[in-house]
Amino acid sequence: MLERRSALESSDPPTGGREARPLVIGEVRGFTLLQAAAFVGTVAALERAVRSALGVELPKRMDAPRHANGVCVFKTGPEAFLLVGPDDARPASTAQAGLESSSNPVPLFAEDTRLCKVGPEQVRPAGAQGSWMDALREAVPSAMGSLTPLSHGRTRLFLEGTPAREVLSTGIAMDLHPEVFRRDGCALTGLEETPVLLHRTGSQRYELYVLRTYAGWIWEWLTDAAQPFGYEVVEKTHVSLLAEADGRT
Amino acid sequence: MSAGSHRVRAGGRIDRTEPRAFSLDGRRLAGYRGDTLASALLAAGVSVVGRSFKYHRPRGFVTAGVDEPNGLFTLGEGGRAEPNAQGTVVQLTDGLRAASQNAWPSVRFDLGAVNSWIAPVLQAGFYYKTFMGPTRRAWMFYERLIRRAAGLGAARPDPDPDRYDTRYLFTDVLVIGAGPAGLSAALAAGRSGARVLLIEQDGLLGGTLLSDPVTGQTEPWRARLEAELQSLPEVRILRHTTALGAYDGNTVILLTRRDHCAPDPGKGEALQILTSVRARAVIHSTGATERPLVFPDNDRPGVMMASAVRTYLNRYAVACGRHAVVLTNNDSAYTAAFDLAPQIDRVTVVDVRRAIHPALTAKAASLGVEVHAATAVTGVLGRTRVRGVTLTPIDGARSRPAACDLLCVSGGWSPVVHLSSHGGIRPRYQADSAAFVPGSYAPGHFGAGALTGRFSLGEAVQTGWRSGLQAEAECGFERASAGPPAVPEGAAPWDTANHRIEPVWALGGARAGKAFVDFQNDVTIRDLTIAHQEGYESVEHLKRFTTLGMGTDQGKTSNINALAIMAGLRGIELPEAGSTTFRPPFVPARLGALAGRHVGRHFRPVRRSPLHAWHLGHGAQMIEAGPWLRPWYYRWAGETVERAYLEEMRRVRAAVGLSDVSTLGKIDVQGPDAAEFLDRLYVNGFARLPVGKARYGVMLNDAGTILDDGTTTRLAETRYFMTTTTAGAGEVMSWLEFLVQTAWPELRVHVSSVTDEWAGIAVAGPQARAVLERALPGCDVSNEALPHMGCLEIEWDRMPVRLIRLSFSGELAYELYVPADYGTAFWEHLLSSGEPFGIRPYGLEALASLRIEKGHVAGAEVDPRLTLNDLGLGRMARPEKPFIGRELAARPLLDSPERPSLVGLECLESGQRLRGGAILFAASDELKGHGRGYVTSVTWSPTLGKFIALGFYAGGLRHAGEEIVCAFPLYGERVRARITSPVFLDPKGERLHA
Amino acid sequence: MLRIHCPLCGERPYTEFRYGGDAGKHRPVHGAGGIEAWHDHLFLFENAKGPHREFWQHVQGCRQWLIAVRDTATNIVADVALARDARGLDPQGPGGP
Amino acid sequence: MMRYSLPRLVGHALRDRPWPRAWRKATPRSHYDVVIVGGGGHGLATAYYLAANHGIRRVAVLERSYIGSGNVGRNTTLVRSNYMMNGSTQFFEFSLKLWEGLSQALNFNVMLSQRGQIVLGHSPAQMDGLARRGNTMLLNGIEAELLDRGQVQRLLPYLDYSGAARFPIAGGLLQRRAGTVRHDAVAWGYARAADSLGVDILEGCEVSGFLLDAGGVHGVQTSRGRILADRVALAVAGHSSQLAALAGLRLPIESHLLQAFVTEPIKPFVDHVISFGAELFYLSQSDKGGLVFGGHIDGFNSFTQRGQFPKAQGVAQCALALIPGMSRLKLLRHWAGIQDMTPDGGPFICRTPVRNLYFNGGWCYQGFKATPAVGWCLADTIARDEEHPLVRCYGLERFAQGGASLDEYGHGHWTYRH
Repeated sequence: MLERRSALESSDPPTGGREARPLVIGEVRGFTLLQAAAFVGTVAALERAVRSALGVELPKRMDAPRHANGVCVFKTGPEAFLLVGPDDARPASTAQAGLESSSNPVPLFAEDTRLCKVGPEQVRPAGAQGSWMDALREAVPSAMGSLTPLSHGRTRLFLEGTPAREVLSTGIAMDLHPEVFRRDGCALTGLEETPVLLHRTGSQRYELYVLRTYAGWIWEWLTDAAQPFGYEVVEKTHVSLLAEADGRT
Repeated sequence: MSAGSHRVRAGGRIDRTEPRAFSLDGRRLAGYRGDTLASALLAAGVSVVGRSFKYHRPRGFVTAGVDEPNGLFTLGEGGRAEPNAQGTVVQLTDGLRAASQNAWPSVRFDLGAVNSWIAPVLQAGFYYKTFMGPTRRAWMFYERLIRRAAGLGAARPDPDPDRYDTRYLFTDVLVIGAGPAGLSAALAAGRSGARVLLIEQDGLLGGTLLSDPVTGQTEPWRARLEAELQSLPEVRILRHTTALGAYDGNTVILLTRRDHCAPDPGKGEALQILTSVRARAVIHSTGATERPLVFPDNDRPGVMMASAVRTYLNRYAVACGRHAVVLTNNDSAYTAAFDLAPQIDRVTVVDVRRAIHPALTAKAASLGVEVHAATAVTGVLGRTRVRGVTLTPIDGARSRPAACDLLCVSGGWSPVVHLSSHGGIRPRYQADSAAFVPGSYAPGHFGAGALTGRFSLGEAVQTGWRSGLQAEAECGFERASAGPPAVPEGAAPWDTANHRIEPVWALGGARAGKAFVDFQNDVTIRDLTIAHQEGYESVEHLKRFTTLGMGTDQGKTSNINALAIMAGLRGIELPEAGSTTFRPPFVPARLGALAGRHVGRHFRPVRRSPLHAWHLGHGAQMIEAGPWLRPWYYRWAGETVERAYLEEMRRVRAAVGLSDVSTLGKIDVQGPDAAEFLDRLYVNGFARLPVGKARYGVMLNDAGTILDDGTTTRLAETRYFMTTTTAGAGEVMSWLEFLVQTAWPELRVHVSSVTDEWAGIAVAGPQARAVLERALPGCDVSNEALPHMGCLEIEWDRMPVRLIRLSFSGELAYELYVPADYGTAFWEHLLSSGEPFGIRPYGLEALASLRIEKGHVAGAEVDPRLTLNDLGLGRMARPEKPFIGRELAARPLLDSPERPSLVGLECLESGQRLRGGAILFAASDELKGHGRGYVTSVTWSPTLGKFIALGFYAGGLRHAGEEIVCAFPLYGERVRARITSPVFLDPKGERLHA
Repeated sequence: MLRIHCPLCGERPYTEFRYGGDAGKHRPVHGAGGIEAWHDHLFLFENAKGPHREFWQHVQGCRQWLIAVRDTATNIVADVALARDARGLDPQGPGGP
Repeated sequence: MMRYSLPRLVGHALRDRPWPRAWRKATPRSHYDVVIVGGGGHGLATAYYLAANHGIRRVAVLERSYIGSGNVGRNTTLVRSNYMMNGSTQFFEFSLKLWEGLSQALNFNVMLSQRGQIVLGHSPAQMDGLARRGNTMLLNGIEAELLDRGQVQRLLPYLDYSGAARFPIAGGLLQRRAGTVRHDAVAWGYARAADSLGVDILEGCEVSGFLLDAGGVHGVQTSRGRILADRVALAVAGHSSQLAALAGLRLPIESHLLQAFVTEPIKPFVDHVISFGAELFYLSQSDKGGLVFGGHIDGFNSFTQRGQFPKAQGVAQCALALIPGMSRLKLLRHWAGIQDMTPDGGPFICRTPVRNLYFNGGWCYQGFKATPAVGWCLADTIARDEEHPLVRCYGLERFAQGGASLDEYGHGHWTYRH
């Protein structure tokens, strides 16, 4: 199986700054991210579909996600949502999201079961079954809305520790006072010139979903901003999202 | 005088247990912790600290704060050398090295002072009237001399080793200035629980209270307020922090200086931090600064502001002289006289007013201070140090000299209205205090203390408290229960709201000697008179003509005096003369602080392809392409780009190569109306594109000129995969969103950027199919299964792959898209699969050259000034189908067949080359003017063995076969070339259909 | 610094947005309107000194195109709405793009 | 007019004699041959050339505030003629030639400093673009030199040639005759010279309307009363739309803010005008010693004359990307001017649909350097009631016709991107 590589593989500066290292910075790996969007007038249908497929509600507000069954849903537009869930076991099929698909996967090339044609004829892939993304695909027909996989397009970073808020405030022009940007709060905003989704997953822990192609630059920028406080880089780990969002501080 | 000879034995806020060694121009000196550079120099008896801008007159310190016009130094050395630092605000640190400026050989003996001899010629605006001959370029000669004489400190080219940070803060209430009004306001707001940010440019809180004796009545009050503020959890205090400017949206920009603690940039410590504060309410408690009086030779070292002398005495324990004359037009200067009297030999007050409050004269008498009422100082004796003054009674009696070594001046107080005026609000003149005060306040802004033109301590505390309550109400907080802090008992009788000022601006007549209005820029009363005579009367003309207020102090001490004097000359009232425009920053701010960490490689964000690390590890020379870094060429093919790209091209043409095309913009278009959407967008049709097919498309903007191009593939009935140019991706994405959201909301279509989601790899060359067959065993990539412009979506090794057969190089070629995390592994897989066929990576330069051979437009040709016809693509448009830009593309002059349009060019001369940017002429043309066209892209074609180019030529391919001239006069070159089809290679497309 | 209240995301500095120009004009119906209609739409501006109806896209947020009413003499933003709401689905609706 | 000269300056100094006013404090007459609305550089130059070139001396310049209070007094003072698009190349060269004799013509030192401008290129493609520009200049009789990286480094040793540079310097295009001018002197010099030829300069005179009838315009209503005129010209950049609207015209113009910046004065450091290639950014050092620089417009319509601070930060970042040592220099002032932006970045000098009403505006970034040529050509256009040959491409109708592109930046017709 091909190896997945992090966007940060070429930018891995050492732990730095002062001797005291109150801040931990790292990348969260191993999650699946999917954009689901309804058309004007089909939001209610999409909501029902998501609820029945995943058992999670769509958030009404932009500043707080909803969670259930291991899936966290952020609202990103009037009818658009980002769903973050556990790694979908090498989901096949990124390509296929949003298609009305038949329920019987048919290997197209019998001599190599690793290969399936999934395009024009909309044939189901062989590999992935029973994943939450597939469940959603089943539930959302193209007239109801669109599904766009973005797991590879976003890099998920986290900062944890007392200075986390101050480090973020060097680049994010939002009020991050704990009474204003509350725990489990989220926002789409800018980190300097790049767009980010900021999620406060603990009292002193923040996660940032950044565009993958900017991830290296943002990593360098964040670790540089963290220097005056002292920080430590933890091994890039596969952390379950909701364990974080549900409570660790 | 020996070092430290002016230091008073006890008192002050300096810490005598912590000496600080520093140097001025190499001379070693000492001061204490708590000193400023200025107080330490004054303590050491240094009187001349600078030379003026124009006449190079010796100058000493005038003030004790940010309004200092004279005492400017270059601090530090090498990469840390900072010119034009005000000695009055520089914290004294151990090892500080200061150098004086604008003088040669030294500030005490400066040859530039010869300018004083010809001063009458160097009057205001003299340079507009001369230096115009003998030749037209004569100014270039004079300018060199003038430039050398001008300027203050020197800049150095060394990079700055220091670090600067920026940050954003949010607060309910921002209090600017921690004088008595600010402390009171912060407390009122803070007690309610509001988030308060109190900023103070000084290192200590208290403002003018810090100039009171430490043992005086106000100190316990000051300390108590400071302590309570520090105990409130939502009150944040920033010291050494100056508000530079007030901007839209209740944003105030702050600069925090940490130069007193020598930060270590290696540990990420910033020298300065720039903070952008958004406050729901802003309290301006910026205080007031004392202003000088204008009289002959009022710039001599030893002429100082009365309040500054008092500050040096009480805060820094420095007596600026032994025998002081205090010249005033108001009560406030008496405090200085009374504080000085017990500490020095003799104090005399010279008061221009006739009536003086009896309490003052009584107190003066008790301290042995002589008071001369209705008297002015009309001259100063001494050149590098005051030796005496000329006293002239107002009623015209005879003048007489009086000896002294210090002249303390008070011409009244000017509220610091800068910040409250940044919002465009003009200050208004308040006659009873002879001061400009804020004309009004922006919504959510409040004023307090001396800023309001009310100068007593009691009023400061009261107005501060009131504004604090107003601010907290603005933010919706409950009013705190306790009342304002009690004002210290026994306020002096002269502590009145307006100091009983009698506005007098200039003494001693307009013509006698040099009476300075602006010290730093050497503007005298006489200059103002000349400006008036010549008609430069409006405030702005006056400033620009005389350079008044244009120095590093921005006229903090000079503006009002100048306005008043000009009003007098014009015979109008002061308010009629208007006021100057106050522009940020309030004090000069380092550009480093503005730039923050956006310097060097952080200057602008870098975008990296998912394959970036591989390129770096495999000999790629990278090149900037907009925000992206892309492989320019690879070292396997050569050490220089000139050699490498040819080798890479050869490999593609003869065997197979692969290149990273991840930077292309990628947009996912989904929805039942996706086809209709694309049909409206592109000039050509996409609705009837079969599923599994790709098509090249061009889109125009509303004006009918080129917006972008790219290939769009139909993945399903309701889903397309669009690619855009690398440079156009962001613009196109916003444009599609604009159309979907505002113009055609009835269409059920979604557009999503998936540029970051997919890695893109092009495999090109005669062996491309063989590589894929080996890389994707079992996948039928035969010409039948996957013809040119066909698309397969497959899954390989449980990873989705989009395989689109299309060619930019003209060879048999494919673009493969895989999820970005797999990009590198899949690229490596393709490389190893292609090894038997000699596959090698190729970079941007080869990519560009391959497409030139094939005549594909890109880069310089996809020019938003051009039309579809200009690119030779007019036939793509389906005019029966409405598309964006169709109407305006038909504007008469855009349709002209004589517009330059795309052609190919081949070089007809061996040993010569074509160059991008050459201008094209017909063979018979005179080489003059704009020519008939120009060259956009050039390459040596290893396939054809000659230089070929793409360019635009009037009439385009109607001239195919003609011999023309490519002129490159920058290099003195003219080269013959022939116009050809832009498709140099395989015009029938046999290779790409193979 | 100018701040804009995005109806979805809240108040943000203008640097999170892309300016889109005059929104006080009707965009001609797609495929209809001749050179003159498109010329007037694209090239002629009221350029008001005072309240100005204009497009902004929240590019670092919800990516929605908004219509703001901003006083160009004071930079005070009086009102902001999603462009599609401000316009309604009726292309001839008031203040359509 | 009393001539200015060194002997006279010395004489005045020795005898302490007062100078006469540079221009009279005129009172409005009831009728003029030509009324020019706008007492900036363009309006004053037009008045001067009407009198000097065409003998039309019954001319009034109406200025709402004081003369030179608009963009002529708040720009970064650059003059150059390195324009590539046909239509602009010759016009700006004509302007530069007029600059070269202006101090002598006006007997007022405008301090033209031809220190040379270098436009930097940071990629091979950008260097090709600069080559096209330079070749076009040479073929139009304008000097230009293409510099490689080494040549740039010899001329400008203080730029960032280190590996840390985000956008490395590939080379540059040098125009040696380009440079700077003392901006206020331009307004004052033209005013004084025009005044001496009989032109009335009316400060504090705001136009509130036009006197219109079927025959066109025949005067203006002002804060100082009605003034009749045979011909009226508008030169009020920043408020072009507002004035034109009074005459019933809608223009292809939006008003945007452009900020400018100056550091505190330092000894001679930068001896050229430098333009960054990675972003729009330009810098020079004033004779007084301040580094003067600017960048892009703020990016949205505004009349506030207050810039946005993030733009100032962006510009400071450009400054440091170019000259890292500037980090230690201090910003003294930044300010904003209102400028007319047009869809193609080109200006207008033309007649209008209203008879006897002439328009000059839409100058985007280039109004200051154009001042003498604007005055010359607009005066000619007014005097002959027909566009001067150099400005025929600067008509209001060009967008309807799809006329010659003037878009130097290659942005296409996207107003907000200029």
